[in-house]
Amino acid sequence: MTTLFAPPVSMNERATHYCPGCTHGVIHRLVGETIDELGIAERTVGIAPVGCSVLIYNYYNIDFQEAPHGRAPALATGAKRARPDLMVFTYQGDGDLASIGTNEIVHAANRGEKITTVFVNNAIYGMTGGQMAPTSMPGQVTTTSPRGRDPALAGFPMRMCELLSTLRTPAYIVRASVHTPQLAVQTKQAIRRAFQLQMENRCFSFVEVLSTCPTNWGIPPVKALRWLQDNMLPYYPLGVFKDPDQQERADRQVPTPWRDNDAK
Amino acid sequence: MTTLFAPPVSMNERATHYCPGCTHGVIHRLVGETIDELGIAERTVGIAPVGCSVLIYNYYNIDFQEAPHGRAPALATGAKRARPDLMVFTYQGDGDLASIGTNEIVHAANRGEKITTVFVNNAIYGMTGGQMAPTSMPGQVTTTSPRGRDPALAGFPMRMCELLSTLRTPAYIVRASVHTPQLAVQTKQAIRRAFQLQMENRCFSFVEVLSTCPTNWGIPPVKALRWLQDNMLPYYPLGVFKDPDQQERADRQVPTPWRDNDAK
Amino acid sequence: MPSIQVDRDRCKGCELCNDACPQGILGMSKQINIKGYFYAEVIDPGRCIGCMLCAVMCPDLAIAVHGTAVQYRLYDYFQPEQR
Amino acid sequence: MPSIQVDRDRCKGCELCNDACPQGILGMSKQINIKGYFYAEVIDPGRCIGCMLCAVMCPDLAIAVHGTAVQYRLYDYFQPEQR
Amino acid sequence: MQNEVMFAGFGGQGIMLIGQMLAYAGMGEGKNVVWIPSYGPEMRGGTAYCTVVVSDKDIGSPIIDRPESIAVLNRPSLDKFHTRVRGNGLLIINTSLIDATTDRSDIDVLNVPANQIAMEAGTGKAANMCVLGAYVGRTKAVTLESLRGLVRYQFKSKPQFIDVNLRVLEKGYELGEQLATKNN
Amino acid sequence: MQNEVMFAGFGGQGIMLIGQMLAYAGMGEGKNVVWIPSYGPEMRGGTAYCTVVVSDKDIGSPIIDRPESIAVLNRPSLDKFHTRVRGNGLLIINTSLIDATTDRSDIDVLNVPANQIAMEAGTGKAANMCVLGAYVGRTKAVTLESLRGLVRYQFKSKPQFIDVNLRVLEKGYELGEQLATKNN
Amino acid sequence: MAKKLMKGNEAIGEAAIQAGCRNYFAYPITPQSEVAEYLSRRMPEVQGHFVQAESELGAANMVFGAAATGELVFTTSSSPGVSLMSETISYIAGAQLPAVFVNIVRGGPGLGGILPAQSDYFQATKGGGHGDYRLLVLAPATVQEAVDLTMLAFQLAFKYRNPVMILGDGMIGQMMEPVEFKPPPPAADLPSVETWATTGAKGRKCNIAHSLFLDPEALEKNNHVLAAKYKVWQKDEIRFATYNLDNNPRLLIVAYGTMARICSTAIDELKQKGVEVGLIRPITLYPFPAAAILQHAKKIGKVISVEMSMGQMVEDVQAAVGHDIHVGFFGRAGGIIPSPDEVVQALEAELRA
Amino acid sequence: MAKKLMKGNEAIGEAAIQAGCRNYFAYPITPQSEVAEYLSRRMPEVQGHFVQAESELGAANMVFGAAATGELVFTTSSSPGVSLMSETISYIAGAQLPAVFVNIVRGGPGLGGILPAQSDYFQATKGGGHGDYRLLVLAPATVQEAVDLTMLAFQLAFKYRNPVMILGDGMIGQMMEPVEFKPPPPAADLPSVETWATTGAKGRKCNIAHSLFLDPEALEKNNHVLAAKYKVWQKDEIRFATYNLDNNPRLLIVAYGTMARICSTAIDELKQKGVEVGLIRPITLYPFPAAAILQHAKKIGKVISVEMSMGQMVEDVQAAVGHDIHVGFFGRAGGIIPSPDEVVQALEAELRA
Ligand SMILES: Cc1ncc(C[n+]2csc(CCOP(=O)(O)OP(=O)(O)O)c2C)c(N)n1
Ligand SMILES: Cc1ncc(C[n+]2csc(CCOP(=O)(O)OP(=O)(O)O)c2C)c(N)n1
Ligand code: SF4
Ligand code: SF4
Ligand code: SF4
Ligand code: SF4
Ligand code: SF4
Ligand code: SF4
Ligand SMILES: [Mg+2]
Ligand SMILES: [Mg+2]
Repeated sequence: MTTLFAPPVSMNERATHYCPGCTHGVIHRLVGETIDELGIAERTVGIAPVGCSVLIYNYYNIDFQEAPHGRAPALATGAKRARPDLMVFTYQGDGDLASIGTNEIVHAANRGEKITTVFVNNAIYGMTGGQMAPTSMPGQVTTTSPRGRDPALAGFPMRMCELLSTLRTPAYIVRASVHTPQLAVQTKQAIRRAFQLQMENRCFSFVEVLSTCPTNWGIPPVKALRWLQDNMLPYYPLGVFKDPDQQERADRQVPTPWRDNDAK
Repeated sequence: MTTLFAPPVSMNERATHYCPGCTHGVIHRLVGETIDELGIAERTVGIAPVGCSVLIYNYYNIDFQEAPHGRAPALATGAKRARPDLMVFTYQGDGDLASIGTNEIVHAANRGEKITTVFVNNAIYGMTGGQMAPTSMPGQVTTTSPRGRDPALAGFPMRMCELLSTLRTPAYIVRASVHTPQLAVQTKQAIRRAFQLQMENRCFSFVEVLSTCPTNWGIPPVKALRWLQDNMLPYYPLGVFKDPDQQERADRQVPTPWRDNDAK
Repeated sequence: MPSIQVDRDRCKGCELCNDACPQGILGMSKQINIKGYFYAEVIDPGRCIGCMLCAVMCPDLAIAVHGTAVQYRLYDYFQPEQR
Repeated sequence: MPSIQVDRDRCKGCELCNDACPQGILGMSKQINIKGYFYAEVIDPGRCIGCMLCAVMCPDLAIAVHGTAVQYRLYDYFQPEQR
Repeated sequence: MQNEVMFAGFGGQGIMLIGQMLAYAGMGEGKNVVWIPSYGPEMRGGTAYCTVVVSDKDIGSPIIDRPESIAVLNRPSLDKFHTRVRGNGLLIINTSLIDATTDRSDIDVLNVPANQIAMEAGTGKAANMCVLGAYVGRTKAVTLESLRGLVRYQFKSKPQFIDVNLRVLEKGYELGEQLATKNN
Repeated sequence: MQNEVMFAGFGGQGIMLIGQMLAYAGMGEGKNVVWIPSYGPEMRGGTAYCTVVVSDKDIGSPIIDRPESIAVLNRPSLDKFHTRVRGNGLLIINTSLIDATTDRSDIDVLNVPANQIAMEAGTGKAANMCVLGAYVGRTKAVTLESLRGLVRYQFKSKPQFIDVNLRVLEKGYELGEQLATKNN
Repeated sequence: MAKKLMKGNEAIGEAAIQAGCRNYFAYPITPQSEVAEYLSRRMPEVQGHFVQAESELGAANMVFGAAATGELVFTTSSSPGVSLMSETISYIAGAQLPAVFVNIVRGGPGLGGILPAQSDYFQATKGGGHGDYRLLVLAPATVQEAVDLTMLAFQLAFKYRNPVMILGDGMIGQMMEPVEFKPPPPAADLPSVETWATTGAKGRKCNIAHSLFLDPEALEKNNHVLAAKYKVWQKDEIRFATYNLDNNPRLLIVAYGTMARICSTAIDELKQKGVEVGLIRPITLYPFPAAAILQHAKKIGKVISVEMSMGQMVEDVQAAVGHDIHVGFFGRAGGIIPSPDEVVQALEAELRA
Repeated sequence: MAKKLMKGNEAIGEAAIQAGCRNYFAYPITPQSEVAEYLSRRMPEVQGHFVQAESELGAANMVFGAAATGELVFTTSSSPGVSLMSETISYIAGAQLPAVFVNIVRGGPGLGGILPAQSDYFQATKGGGHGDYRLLVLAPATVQEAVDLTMLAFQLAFKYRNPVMILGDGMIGQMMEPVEFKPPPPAADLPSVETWATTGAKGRKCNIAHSLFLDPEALEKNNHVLAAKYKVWQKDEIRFATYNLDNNPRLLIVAYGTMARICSTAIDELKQKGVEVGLIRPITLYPFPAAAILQHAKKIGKVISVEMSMGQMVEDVQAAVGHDIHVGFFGRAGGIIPSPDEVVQALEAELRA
């Protein structure tokens, strides 16, 4: 009789402060397992965001830095440039990364910083009590979109993988989800590859994970998984958007111009 | 005998402060002509950037606001929301828009603000004396990339049209150039359509114009046109990247995911 | 025989494990734990196949799975590189 | 007969007009203007076709073009909607 | 006259609501009132509480460090707050969910089986009304009539809940008036 | 002893360079020096200038509002700066490019056809050296020898330019020493 | 108008609407997100505009753009968010535009905490941004005063064409008190914006909203124009309240906002014990009521500054009274609100000292 | 080491390298872009790192990330750019990390101008960011001093685990003077970073660089830790220079940076006329040499603050000397550098007053 499944050793015993059924916890574990498997706990530095996961550093046995809201990629850049031997990853929410921090993530990706980003997209500002995020779905009721998000006034949800994939600099960019065990396992594989690419000093890596916020969606945990599947998945397709092995394919995805004859 | 070509009436007599042969001046005129032709001078508000064109307001007979570096799209949002009857356009350089101001332009575009952006990409920070811009070409020598831009350290140049075109919110996004008279005429048409779409209250519009900086490139004006053609055009293809009439085509350009079966 | 162990005082009663279990052998206790939640518990331990889906979905590290090493597993959870 | 007029004191001597003129009838003066630039001037006015390419490229609003209204034009500069 | 009370429990027990009802009632009676929520880190998962001051005079400090009355609706609140009741003050304990008490002998303790009473009346959700009733029954900080009006207003859109809530409120009020306090 | 000079002209005339050479020379001779560029709005297109102070003592104010010497290399600089020469000071005018002069009668004026001299020596680009030479020839702010060394250092990588620049520098120095000043 | 029981944050939102403001741009942050939540419902009802900005930088610059059109506009935030607005506030001051900024302060520095504090006093009164500019800073102590000062803020912003800041601690935003919305002065009373608002250059010369003056003489002139306004404030805009100054107090407290209310309770408690203490409560933190403080300090002889910070205003109080009178300090930081009892003890200690 | 003639901006860059700093992140802005231009060449030569950040926010936060690993790191900017760093500086102070910020000040507010000014004094010394924190602010007057203070700044930043700011006016950045690079104290002299640097939790418990303290008691404790450092500064770190104080001056000037040098020339000119004036030049603007100023002010009786601003430090000078001694002010703003003659006139006027 052996233990088939136990908490990662890079994580500690502390119970999280997350609401019941919040999939932040699942994603935390996947990151912890990856760090275990790669054996990098002693040279890893995490960058915490401002968002529900601001206290992420309470749950790991690794060093952490706490960034101002949205700036984790800049801290990661500073840390990684100063100490290229460290493994540096950021963990950011959608308000943090896709709203206030858009500039920092775009430019860290464009410079090709050798860092890993775990981007938890739960289509809402969890920590501050459920305001609309740039990633909130059309019609989604939030505390700042009481009549539902109106794309005519607030635009459509931002798709960060699609946006970052247009950058020419090689990168690994993938969208995953944890609303079924199968997908959680795939998410883990994506996170693992993201860390591995950093270990190989190859490129910037970015794993978006669709996640639930039962509390601020006002939907019980299990139903929240279904809501994610029914509402978010069709708009946020899963998949590898960019891979350094397939840089050429990525390049081809750049829309073609109208007048090729001017281009030479 | 009639006058076939004369300065736009929405512009004044003042000589610009631009260096000889700097195509900022050409683009200014195209904007002025558009304002003339649409007859909107009396209800147009321009937003000046920080960059060589910060003094743009000296050359027009229209109202202007001067934004902090990079924030023109936010000022435009505020002005247009407060006064939807005004025609609001921004004029921004590549340092302004594609570096410090990336967040503001991405989110103004994503919200679908009914504003028009003229984005002058000269692959350098002109005003501050020729530092590297996010749009500078690989190998380009600038005062902060004395050995030429190294994509391994600074990434590849940012392509803003491509980036903004991934957003789902309808928009008109086009890249043009003024290094030949033919293309200058096309640029004018693009600017005109961009303003017209705003007049019709239809969508956000964005015209990137490739431009020269003879002074900081260290290349005489005519040769600078050739340099643009030889070096920038292959990387910055011209064309309409997104058009509200062709929203569906734009949607198709979103890269496809790996696992469609999970998407429903 | 595979089995799982729910750390009842870590559990927040979210029922994600319950939802994930292909054998339908998890249920919620009528008791509350120290945190005040109705925690998860195994109703029919004999039918557990050690698939670990419950543990994979638990956000709170509240589930450990035991079994023999040759246990059949639905996903190559720990050896992605072998796929 | 079409003709152009260079506002010599607006000119900054960049030569973009010169480069653009299909007739090759523009050149740079040997004199400097008040700004200190060698300004553009028409060398062979008779051959001007009024195509306006010089004016289209001038960054400094230094060129005006005159002609008859039926003048042949290379680009529909002022009527984009008619294309 | 100044009445100060803290209501404490966990999120979802309707703590904030009864505090606001009390404040509204006080305002309706022409008094000065202030309601203060806890919005601290404890909000998520932990205890939630609010304090209400109802006063004839201008209210100086809106913050009451040691209120004269505290009502605790769950165990963590009891543990955390019982020491904060002012000397000679009142502690209301929801005995339905709390099987402990305080060791303080300098205060009055009013044991109210709020969930049980609410359950008996038809809905466990109204336990908060019972506590509110008990507090007002004991202190007469506002009139019962004011509270009745607020219940009706509060459930305007769900009239089926008016009666049960009124019943629980009134029952609580009676308990507050009648129950002997245990001064341990 | 403190020497203060401003060199003014348009961008590309090598104004900044001769200022720096003077400062280097002073430093090499063990003096205190400070060089200040114009980096104001006038930089683009307009006039460029720099000021240099060479002094035996610690230099207090690095900014010299009214320098004792000013050398103007183009017309706008003359117009802009001639009034700023300190009383009894020196104004050096590059007569090759400037067909005007000052109406001040309280200063010395040294007319130097700098571009012409440089052209005669072989390159119009060395006009700045002529002006530098003239200034030092007149004021002896530093030694000619120091400047010679700096010319050699400056054109280390383009040795073909050393001789012509030295010739122009020396010619300027002679003019500075010899030419009568017109005190209008 | 009848009184309503409202949360400070919501009351501020409603006050802006009552003042005629139809433009609000903001980014959520505790403890003031309720303003955005309230106005996301309320603005559409009055044909107003609310945009949830992408960041505080975005929000502040939307305010800039709207303000430049001559419309009433405001934003709200809390400490870290306000720091992000520093550059823009400096621009708005330089361009002389009217705008209202609300800072519902929380404990700092850095991410700090989310509980009430007064530790942004320096930032607000000495200028978080660069350059020679000032904000007119108003500090409410009750929800009613938050309403009144919000309405006043728009008036002052337009009167002086300068950003006005409301500095409230987290408590002001979170607590509920009865409020009444007095009808604001008619919008027509706002000074004309014709000479500066960018509304389209129709029948007039162009209006340019700018803070760049490349010519240093011109920039200095702009600085003098600003300085002249700030001088007028010293004369016309100083506001403060007093408490128990008529009973020959033995100690003068200077405190503002929530802290001043707690002090008033402490004063009442001390009165019970037969000890008289007085209070000056600055309502304008800038311009600061230095003369009033000096006048009373001279009479009373003993002064203490009580703050929810490590001691910031105390420097202004000391400067106001000079070296002859010592100014004591009592403060709690990090989001801790001192209780009246604690203040009583501090005052007693100061009286003994 | 032989003297080199260097521009202030480049000298600051070289000084950082000599001090052992291998990490520089910055965004261009006049009048200090030469630091980035210089280090873009120089850093690779010493295996150092330079990233041109996407913005000042990016630069400041890269500094944050690198500082948290215990490495020497700095950034440079000018006024508007420094305003954008306010939030981050507050975070770095809250998290107690060593970092050096250089502000080569230009005229403001807003976009202002690009010429030298001293109008960010308040921002630097009172805290541009939110919360109860302070910067140690050093103000060089010569290029040599810019070098020395840059090297010192790293030492102090590590000694106190606090951001240190170099406040130079545009002139300090732009002018060339001979400089000498004295060998810095060996890197080993820097205090150990073991207890706090995030370098991988190998064989020790985790280091967390954070400024969030959700428990207000903990946040207040952090505030007290910071305050304790600032108190030590008042004792140990005050630096200033004097000029002509020994000749019984009739007027005491307080001035810093370039302005102080101009004043020293003015003093020389007045001496020629037989008028003695003395100068105190604060080198640390925070902690401020208040005691020294008071001591001399008492002897001399007349004080004037001379600044390239509309008058900011003058408030600290007045606070330092109390009400009995009037403090005059002379300043030019907007990028105008007063000439020694102008200062002479101002001093004479003050002497007559
Ligand atoms: C500068 C700044 N602005 C705003 C905030 C308030 N704030 C904290 S977390 C957050 C959003 C969190 O949402 P998200 O990033 O999606 O994370 P989640 O909580 O949903 O995981 C906001 C706006 C802040 N702390 N700092
Ligand atoms: C906050 C801030 N950071 C930096 C600057 C300095 N700055 C002025 S213009 C500019 C870049 C201009 O480049 P670009 O936008 O490409 O315009 P161009 O001059 O090339 O037309 C910079 C960095 C500033 N004014 N404000
Ligand atoms: S608020 Fe939402 S995101 Fe935050 S812990 Fe709760 S469920 Fe998770
Ligand atoms: S510096 Fe470059 S962009 Fe600026 S005016 Fe000159 S040529 Fe144009
Ligand atoms: S291991 Fe599999 S079968 Fe056993 S309880 Fe968990 S999910 Fe059910
Ligand atoms: S998934 Fe975990 S926390 Fe949720 S009910 Fe199951 S054991 Fe409890
Ligand atoms: S109008 Fe045409 S032909 Fe005439 S000068 Fe201009 S470019 Fe040449
Ligand atoms: S294009 Fe215009 S500015 Fe350039 S040379 Fe011709 S006329 Fe002169
Ligand atoms: Mg989120
Ligand atoms: Mg550019």
